[in-house]
Parts: sequence; structure tokens; C-alpha cells
Amino acid sequence: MGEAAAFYFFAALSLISALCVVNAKNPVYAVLSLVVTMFCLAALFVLLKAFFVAAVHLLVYAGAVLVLFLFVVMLLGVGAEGSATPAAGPVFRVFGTVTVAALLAELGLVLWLAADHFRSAPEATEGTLEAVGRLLFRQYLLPFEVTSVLLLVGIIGAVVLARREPA
Amino acid sequence: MIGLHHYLVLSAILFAAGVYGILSRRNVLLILLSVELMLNAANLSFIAFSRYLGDLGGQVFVFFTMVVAACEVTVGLAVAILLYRTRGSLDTDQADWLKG
Amino acid sequence: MLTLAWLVLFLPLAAAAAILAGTLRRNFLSSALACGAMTVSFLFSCAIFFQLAGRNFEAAESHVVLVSIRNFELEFGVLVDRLSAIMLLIVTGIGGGIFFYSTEYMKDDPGYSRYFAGLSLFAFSMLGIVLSTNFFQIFVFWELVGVSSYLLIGHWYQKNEAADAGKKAFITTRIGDVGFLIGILMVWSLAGGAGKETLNFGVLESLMGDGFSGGMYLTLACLAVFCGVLGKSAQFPLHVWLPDAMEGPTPVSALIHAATMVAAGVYLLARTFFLFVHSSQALFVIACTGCVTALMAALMALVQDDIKKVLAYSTLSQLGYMVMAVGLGSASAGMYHLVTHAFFKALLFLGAGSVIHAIHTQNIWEMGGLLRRLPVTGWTFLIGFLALAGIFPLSGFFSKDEILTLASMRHPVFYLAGTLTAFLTAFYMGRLFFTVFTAEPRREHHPHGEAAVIRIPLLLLAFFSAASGFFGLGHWLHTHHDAEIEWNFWVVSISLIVSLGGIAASYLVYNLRIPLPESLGVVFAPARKVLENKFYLDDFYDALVQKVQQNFAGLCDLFERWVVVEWMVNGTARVTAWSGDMLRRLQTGRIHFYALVFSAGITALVGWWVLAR
Amino acid sequence: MISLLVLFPLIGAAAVLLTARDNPAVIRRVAAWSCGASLLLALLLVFSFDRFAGGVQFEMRRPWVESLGISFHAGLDGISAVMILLHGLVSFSGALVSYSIKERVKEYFVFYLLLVASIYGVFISLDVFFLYLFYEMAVIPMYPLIGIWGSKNKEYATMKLTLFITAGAVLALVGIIAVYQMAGLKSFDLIELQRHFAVQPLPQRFQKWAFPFLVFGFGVIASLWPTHSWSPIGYAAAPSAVSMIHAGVLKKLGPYLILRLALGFMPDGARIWLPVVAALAMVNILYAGYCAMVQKDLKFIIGFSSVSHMGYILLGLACLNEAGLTGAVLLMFSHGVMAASAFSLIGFVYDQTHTRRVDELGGGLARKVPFIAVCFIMTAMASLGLPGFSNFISEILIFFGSWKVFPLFAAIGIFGVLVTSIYLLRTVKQVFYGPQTVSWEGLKDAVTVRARAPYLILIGALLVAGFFPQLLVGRIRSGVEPLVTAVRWSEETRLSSSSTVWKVYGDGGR
Repeated sequence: MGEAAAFYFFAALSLISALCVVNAKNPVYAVLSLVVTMFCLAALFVLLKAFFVAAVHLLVYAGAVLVLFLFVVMLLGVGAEGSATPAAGPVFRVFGTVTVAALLAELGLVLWLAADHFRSAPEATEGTLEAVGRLLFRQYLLPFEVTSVLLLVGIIGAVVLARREPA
Repeated sequence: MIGLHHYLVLSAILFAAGVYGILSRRNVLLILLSVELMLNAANLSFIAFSRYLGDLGGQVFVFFTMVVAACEVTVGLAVAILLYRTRGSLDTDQADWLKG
Repeated sequence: MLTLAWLVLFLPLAAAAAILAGTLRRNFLSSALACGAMTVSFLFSCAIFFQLAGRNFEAAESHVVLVSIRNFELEFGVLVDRLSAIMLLIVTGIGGGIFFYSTEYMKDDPGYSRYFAGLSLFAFSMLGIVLSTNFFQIFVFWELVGVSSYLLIGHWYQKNEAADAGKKAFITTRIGDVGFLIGILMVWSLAGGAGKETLNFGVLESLMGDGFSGGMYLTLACLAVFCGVLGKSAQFPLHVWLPDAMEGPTPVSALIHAATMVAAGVYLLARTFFLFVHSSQALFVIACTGCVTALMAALMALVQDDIKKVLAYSTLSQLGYMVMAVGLGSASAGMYHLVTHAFFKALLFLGAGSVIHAIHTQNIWEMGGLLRRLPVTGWTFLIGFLALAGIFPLSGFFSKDEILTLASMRHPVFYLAGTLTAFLTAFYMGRLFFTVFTAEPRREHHPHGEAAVIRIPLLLLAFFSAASGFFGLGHWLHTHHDAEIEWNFWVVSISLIVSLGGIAASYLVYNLRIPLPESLGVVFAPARKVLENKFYLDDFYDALVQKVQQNFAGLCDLFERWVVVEWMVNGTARVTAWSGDMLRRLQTGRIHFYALVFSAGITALVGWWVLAR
Repeated sequence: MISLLVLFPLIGAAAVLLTARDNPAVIRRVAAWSCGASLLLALLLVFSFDRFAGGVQFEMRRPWVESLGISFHAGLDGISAVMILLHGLVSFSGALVSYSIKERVKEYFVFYLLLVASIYGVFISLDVFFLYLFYEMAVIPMYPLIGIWGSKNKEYATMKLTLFITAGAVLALVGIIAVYQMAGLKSFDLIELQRHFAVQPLPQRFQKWAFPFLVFGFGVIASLWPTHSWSPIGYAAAPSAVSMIHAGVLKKLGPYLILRLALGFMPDGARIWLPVVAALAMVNILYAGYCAMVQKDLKFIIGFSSVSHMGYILLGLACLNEAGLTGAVLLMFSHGVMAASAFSLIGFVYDQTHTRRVDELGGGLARKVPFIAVCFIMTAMASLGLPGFSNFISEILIFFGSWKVFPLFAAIGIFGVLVTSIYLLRTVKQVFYGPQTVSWEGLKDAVTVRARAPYLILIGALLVAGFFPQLLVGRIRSGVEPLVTAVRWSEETRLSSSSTVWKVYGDGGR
């Protein structure tokens, strides 16, 4: 019962905050709402017994990514931003809404059609640090190492892009 | 007991919300935020499947997704700064250099 | 014997190649090579003739296969029989004389060596025609004589007229060759139908023996082959090139455009007469063509002022006789006239050449009284003239009367036309002879003398012109395909009288200069105009080339420029550019638009995928 | 050994790359030597080719991508033996003619040698993949060669030429892949495919739609009407040596590949479609001939003339009998050599007078440049089918071959020879004969052996092949016969002639 209650609570909260993200006038609010979403998602991960991922998730998203966002938002000036970013034009809005609705309907349809497959009971797998670590450093060693290269490239890219031209 | 499809439905809605965000906002930062939302919706499905199929590979994948997302954010934000610097605004409609 | 024939064929080619390869700068060596090769060829030809006589003139041939593809072979060989043996003697004999004559005539020419290379090439080609064993080979040499004639007519290529004349000769004869080649292909098909795909004369003759009937197809084939004759032997309506060809050096005119090449058509007809005898319609067309040519050319000869042009039209007219004879059913009569004509026409041309060489003009009205100044030329010219007019007992008398007798046996129209031509011939030749040699000169000349190399060929040819009627060649050449000709006293005497009448008339008018009534000139003025304009045929052809051909070519070019290039090619390019321009507008540069299209696309794809299940 | 044909020019190209830029004499010599080496090897191969044994000789094979069945498979049959000889002659003469190139000598020769190498590659490849690869490789150097070293209108011309050829190649590629899939052998090997099709031919319906892809795709390169318009302007703009290679050899790749791939794979399709090709070839012959008649630029005249002559080659192919096919291949050789000679001679005059316009040259050049004039006249004579040059033999063979199948077309073709002689003789007259109206002080005749060599080689080759045609005909025949056998088999067993797309078979064959 407790589990179900927790799920519905966090699900609802994450949905609300997600809607805030996409609808907020002020970017700062949007970022902060996303932080809430991330917390809820982390909580859901915990419910799914993915402890390690939940922890990393919190660290990376709530701790790093979103802070970075906030920095940028602040750096580029918030006040001007709020009024200077009206939503897209009406045509885009209408088509966007229709597209999203259709997408949602499709996803729902897929889930409904495939509902039978999801009836199986959950296995007793726990995403502990040890279990995930074993997998990462055995089976996925090479991809794991490659991600470091990716990160390096990302860093360099960001530096190159954001660097002020000397002239 | 919470079924797998609960998570999947939630993931779908979050994903759709992200798409909506991308389509309806013109601020680069907000678009990037929406992308984050979509990525995390996908992450949620991964974790849920991983749990219900008993395969930890899904969690590893989420890990990789996060790396990618992190990179994407750094580069994306750098681009946003660059955009702001050159065009004086974060409005994507201003950034139409590639107009044919 | 056959080895000798091969040598006869290839010696002149070797001489031509040697001159081109090595001795272009050494004039004497060049002419020595050419004349030497020709002399040896002549001696070998004599040897061949006697060997053949020793074998009772039984035909012999040898050939190599040039190309063989499955059941299809192109042969190249030598065929020695009566016909080719006599032609060998003519070509190498008269040709040799003309070679020697040329050494004097051309001596100061800058293109001396080139000239001899051309002559040797011509001799090779002509001998090739004579010795051909099959249609393919004769076509090969047919083309080669065409090109050597082109080169020799255009020898003085820096004169526009000469260059144009060469071109005209080559292209006009090639028009005939189009038909000739088609004819060869048709004959090939016929032979295939008769049992063997071959072009060999001997095999064809045995395939198409008595009782062979090819029907309409054969007639068409014969006429197509005859097209080749039309071109090379300058028959109406393709005769226009021959008068123009007089732009070439005079010995060339004598050799190619009088004695040998133009006679090749008649030789071809005689050689392939076994085909023609099966188609009376084809023969009729041939006879008509010959008849028209003979008469028309004789008429045109009446008004020429250029000594060589008179002879050229005379050649046309005599060729018409020969072709008519073949068309009337006797190839041997045609060949007979070919042989005698070769002698006296070569003689006349060389005589004319001697005159031109001496006084450097070709206009007969600027000449006169030359008999005293150039006695050898004059007297031999007289012999040639009388032989051509057909005066007893010179050679022309026998051969021409054989043709006239034959015509009288067939249809009075041919006979009348032939006799009229005989009269005209006598008249225009008389006009030429008297004006040039006996009449009072209108201008003083100081001709330099006649060199020995000019005199000797003239004398030899004069001898043969006079005597070759007594060799019984007509009978000797007779084959079972030819019509029998019965000697007819009346025909002979009438033609003799007519010729003498022509000479007499010309004597009165041109030697004694009897004043003619003014009214005569007025009455004949329109006819004279038509004749001077060569029956307007040249103008007609010019118009055909200028208006029809050039305009059609221009039309093709316009089509190419505007339809193919501008419309199709550049049009395609423009459509591409335009569609690119249209598609460019899709690239709004606005990320929202892309995102929308992208997600709508994904949605649509997923939807399709879902609904498809 | 056979791959050396390709390697010599490639090595040459590498050597040129390594040579210092300021040493053009060495660069030219290296290029000429490497082309010469290939020519010698080609001569050696052609003359040691056993024409009685026939088939494919000097074979070699190296597997490359086994999963797709691609291997480097090289060898010569009767047809390609003659073609490498052609290419050897033309490319060597072209290298000698290129001595007159003065700008960016190094780059020029690198591209030139690459071009030469890839064309050798096409002719020796017996693997469809490599065939196509080399073929496309040949197009690449062509683009800069014309675009950089060309003359008037070069940008337009090179663009047009490259696009046309590429478009044709793409069309053909569709056909090739279709055949590959349809055969189901998982092999690109030409010999294996042909062997397979001999036992189990492609279905007729497939052949009916796939054949046009190949034949019209390669037809573009053969300048089949109406896709010919790249050719005159391309030649006019290209530097002499490139015009030589292009008109002489590259253009012959079209009929060569039609013969190799289209006829070799799809005899039924050939029987259905070739009458259409023959009809278009007629348009080629007459239309291009008449177009040539009113051109003022010498290269345009020869360009249209080559379009016209391609008509004869295609007519010969369309006959589908020994005489026609042999004639077509021999004409590919003869016309290739002749066109190369014509373009090199025009280039010689152009280099010194800087004009190619007949009216500007003013006539009478025979006195000024007798050697060039003689060569040009001989070339013209070869082109208009004078006996003694191999062009004559090949045209005669084509006429004999086509007379049985398309008597009307044969007659038109013979008439086309007349058209050819009209415009060529007119050109000769206007340029070389008559009085000289422009003095051309700087115009010098070719006197040195090196300057004369290219013309002598080319014209000599025509004469040798014309006097001893069996030298080449015997070899060609051994290559052509299997194709004819396949066609004959198709004729007898599969399809009555009434189902051809276009019934033009008359009864001229009686």
C-alpha cells in the first residue's frame, strides 16, 4: 500500500512540476520546477530499487546539470528573459499541441495493446552499487571508458564554443 | 503492487510534455530543459523495464544516457551563450542563419 | 603468271610508298621510281598476256582471305582472263607513256614528287580494279581510284578551282558509290539465296547460270551496281564532275579522265555482265543513260572554248557510247570501244597537253596555225581526231560502227541518237582541230619545241589509235553473254558519210571561216545559252547543295542548339535549379519549424507502425 | 602481369607527384615513359593473345570483399585485347601531345595518368564491381582536366560532360545491381555470371525491363541520340590529349560495356531492344553528320563526326551477328585511333594559331604545315571510310552485318558515309587548300621526331590494321562469338522475332 501511495504521490508531483517546466514564463522557475521533477524521478528510481542510478541521478541532474542551467540563466539575465521569450506563434502552438496529443495517444495505444506483456511479477533485481558496478566494469567496460572520451570532447567543445574571441 | 505500465504511462506523459515544451517555447534554455525532460522520461522507462525484466543492463544504459545528457547540456549551454552573444537574445527565431 | 599479276599490282604501290617515305625532296629519284615501277609492270603485263595466250586464255585466279568471320569472307586477289589481260596492257601501257610524258610536262612543278606518288597510287588502284576477283575488292579499288583522282585533280591545291574540282569529283563519284555498295549487298543477298554467300565473280557467274531469275530484286541490284558506274564513268546525271576535273594537270586528265578511270565503269559492267543479262529492264535503263549522256555531252562540247573541256565532253560522249553498247546487250562492243578510245583520247589529251605546255593557254580562240609550229603534235592530233570521228580505217571507225550497228538492230531511237552524236563528234572535233592547228592565228605565239619524252608517247599512241582496229579485238572479247552483231553495210556507210559531213561542215566554218548568216546566230542563241550553261544541271546541283542540303544541315544545327541543348539539356538544368529553389524555402532556418516537422514525422511513422499491426 | 597495365600509369602518377614542380621536362618524360611502358605491354599482350584458343586469357584473381563476392579479377578476351591496344596507342600519343601543356604541368600529368590507368582498369576488369569502379574513376580526373586546362566555355562543358556521364552511369548501375540480385549468385564475377546465365538465363520479363537501363545508361557515354549533346562541346573545350582520350577511348567504353554487360547478360533483352537502338543510331549518323556540316569550329566538326560514327558502332552492335559485332568492335578501335589523330592535329594547329575556326584559319595551310596537312587529310580519309584504313573494313563489316537484319538502316548508313565525306572534304578544302589568306607567321610544321611521333603512330596503326585486318578481326571474332552464340540460342529457343518491341526486320536478307 505504502509503495503504491508513494508512487502516485511522486508521479503526480513529477507531472505537475514537468508541466510547470514547459509552461513557466520565467526560466528560473522552469529550472527550479525541473529540479523538483528530478527529485521525484529519483524517488521513483528508488521505488524501482535502482539505488545506484537514483543516487547518480540526483548528483548529476539536481547537483550539476541544473545548477549549470541556473548559472547560465542568471548569467544571461533573467528579467529581460521573462518578457522577451513569448511562446511560439499560434500556428506552431496549434500544430504542436495536435502533434503532442497524437503522440500521446499513440503511446497510450501502444501501452494498451501491449498491456498483457507487462503483467509479469517484478523480478528480484536490485540495482545496488555492487551489481551495477560489476556490470559496468565487466560487460560494459569499453563503452564505459569511451564515455570518458565523450565527456572530454564535450568539455573541450563547450570551452571552444563559449570562449570569447580575442579580437 | 505497482505494475510496469504505470511507470510506462508516466514516462509517456513526461515525454509528451517534453515534446510540447520544445514545440511551444522559443527560448533556447527552455528548449534544452525540455530535452532534459524527454531524456529522463526515457530513463524512467529503462529503469522500469530493467526492474520488471530483471536485467540490470537497463540501469547501465541509463548511466550512459546521463553521460550523453551531461555532454549535451554543456555543449548546448555553450551554444546558447554564443547565440546570446551574437544575436543578443535567446530567441530561436532570431537564429535563422541557415535560412535557405 | 599469277605471281606476276601480284607484282604488277603492287609495284606501283611500292613506288608510291617509297616516294612518300623517302624521296619527296629528290625529284629525279621520285620520277625514276614511278616510271620504273610502271615500266616493269608493263613488261610483266605483256608477259602475263603471252602466258595467258599460251593457255588459250583460260581464266586463272588466286586470292588471299582478308577478313574471315564464320561463313563470311572478304577476299582479295588477282584474276587474269581475257578482259583483265587486255586492260592490264592498256593501263600499264598508256599509263607508262603518260608517266614518261609527265616527267617533261611537270618538270618545274614544286609538287613534282607528290605528283608521281599520286600517279603511282592511281596506277595501283586502277590495276586493282582490273585484277579484282570479287565485288568487295573492286569496291575497295573503286574508292581508291576515287581518292587518287581527288589528289591528282587537286594537285595545284592552292588554286581554289582545282581544290573545289577535286572535292566535287570525289563527292560526286561517291554518290554513285553509295548505290554501288548497296548493290553489292543486294548481290550478296542474291548469292545467298542462290546457295552461297559470296562476292567472287567466278562463283557468282556459276551460281547465276542460264535460267537464273532474280526478278525485281535482281533488277534493283543491277541498277544499284550501275549507280557506281554512273559516278565513276561520269554518266548522266552524275557527269558534272568530269569537265571540272580538267583543273588537274593535263597528263592526269589523259590518264584518269580519258583513258582509264572513267572507263572503269564500263569495265565493271563488262566484268559483271553475267548479272545484267538476267535483267532486261536494267539493261534498258543502262542503254538509255548511255544514249542520253552521249548526245548531251556531244551537244555541250559544241560550245566549249577550253581545249581540255572540249575533250572532256567528248570523253563523256564516248563513255555514253560504251555504256549504251553494254545496255544494248554487248559488253564486248563497249569494251572494244573502251580500248580504242583509250588510245585516241589519251593521244588527244597528250596532244592538248603539248599545246598547253608550249603556249600556256587553254583557250582555243587564242591558238591557231599550230600545225607548223608543233608538227608532231599536230599530225598525231589529226590522227586522234579522225579516229574519234570514226573515219575508216582508223580504230574508232571499227569500234563505233560496231555500236551503231548494234543500236540499229535494237531500236531506231538509239540508232538515230548514236548517229547524230557521231555527226556532232565529227563537227566539234573538227572545230577544235581546225581552230587550233590550221586556222589563221588570232594572236602570235612563240611556242617552244616538243621534247622527246613528249613526242614519243604521242607517236606510239598515234600508231595504236590508227592500227588497233585491225586486231579484231571486238571478236576476241566476245563472250557467250554478248549479243551477236551482224555487219551491216548501210549502217557503216551512213555513219561514215555523217562523220565526213561533220568534218566538212566544221572545215567550212572554222578553217575557211565562211560567214554564217546573222539569223542563224539569233535562232540558235537560246540553245547556245542552254548548252553553255550545261543544261543548267550544275546550277540545279548547286541549288540542291546550297538550298536543300545546307538548309537541312542548318535546321539540324538549330534543332541541336535550341531543342537538344537549350530545351532538353539546359531545360533539365533549369528545372533542377528551379526545384532546388522551391525546396530551399523549406529551409526556414527556424529550429521550431524543423522540430515540428521532425516530431510530426516521427509521430506519423510511429502511428503508421502501430496501426499497421 | 596484366595488372601492370594499370600499375604503370599509377606508378607514373606517383613519380610525377614526387617530382619537383619546377622541372616540367622530367615530369613530361616520366608521363610519356609510363604510358609508353603500358603501350608496349599492351602490344605484347595483344600479340601473344592466342586468337584460335579464344576465351579469356592472362587471367588473374585476388579476392577482395568475399561477403559480396567481389574480387579483383582481370583478364583479356578478344574484344578487350583490341581495346587495350587502342587505349595504349591513344594514351601514349596523348602523353606526347601533352608536351604542349605549359601551366600546372605536374597536376595535369597526375590527372592524366590517373585517367589512363582507370581506363586500362575498365578494359581488363572481369569483375563487374571493379569494372564499374574503374569506370567511375575515369570520370573524376576528366572533370579537372577539362575544367582547368580547357579552352573556351570550359566550365559549362566540363559540368555538362561530367553530369551526363554520371547520370548514365547511375542508370546503368541500377541495371547492374538488378542483374546481381536476380542472378542470386552473390558474385560480381563477370565470367561466373555469364557461365551461370548460359545455363540458367535471366527471366525474359526481367530482361525486358532491365536491359534498357544498361543499354541507355551506357548509351549516354556512347553519345546515343539524344543524349549526345555533351560530346561536341566537351571535346571542343578539352585540351587536345583529353579530347583524344575521350573521343578515342572513353566514348568507346559505352559500346564496350553494352557488349560486355548488356549483351553478355541479357541476350533476350538485346533482341527486344536493339532495333530501337539501331533506329536511334540512324538518327546519330545522319543528324550529327548534318550538324557537322554547318559547324565553324574544327573541334565541333570532329566532335559531331564522332557522334555520327558512334551511330555506326551502335548499328553494328544492334545487328547481333558476327559480322556486325566484329565490325562494331573494329570500328571502336579504328574510330578511336582516327578521332585521337584528328583531335591531336587540330590541337597542334590551335596551339600555334589560337583559333580553331575554319573561317579564321583562312585556308591554304597545306603550304605552311605540309606534314600536318598530310596527316589531317589521311585522317579525314580514314574517317570517311577509305579502303586501306581499318575504318573501311569495319564499316563494310557493319554494313554486311546489318544488311541481313536492317536493310533500310544499312542503306541509310551507307548514305551517311557520303555525308561524312562531304563535310570532311569541305573542311580539308577550307583549311588546307586554296590560297592562303592569313599569313600565320608563327605557325611551324612538326619537324622533330618527337613532334611527329603521335601522328605517325596513330595513322600507322590505322594503316596496318587496314591492310592486315585479320590481325585484329581474328582476335575480335574470338571474343564476339560467345555473345552471338548466346543470342542465337535465345533466338531459337526463347522468343520468336515477332515479339520484338519494334518490328523492323525486312526481307532484305532473302
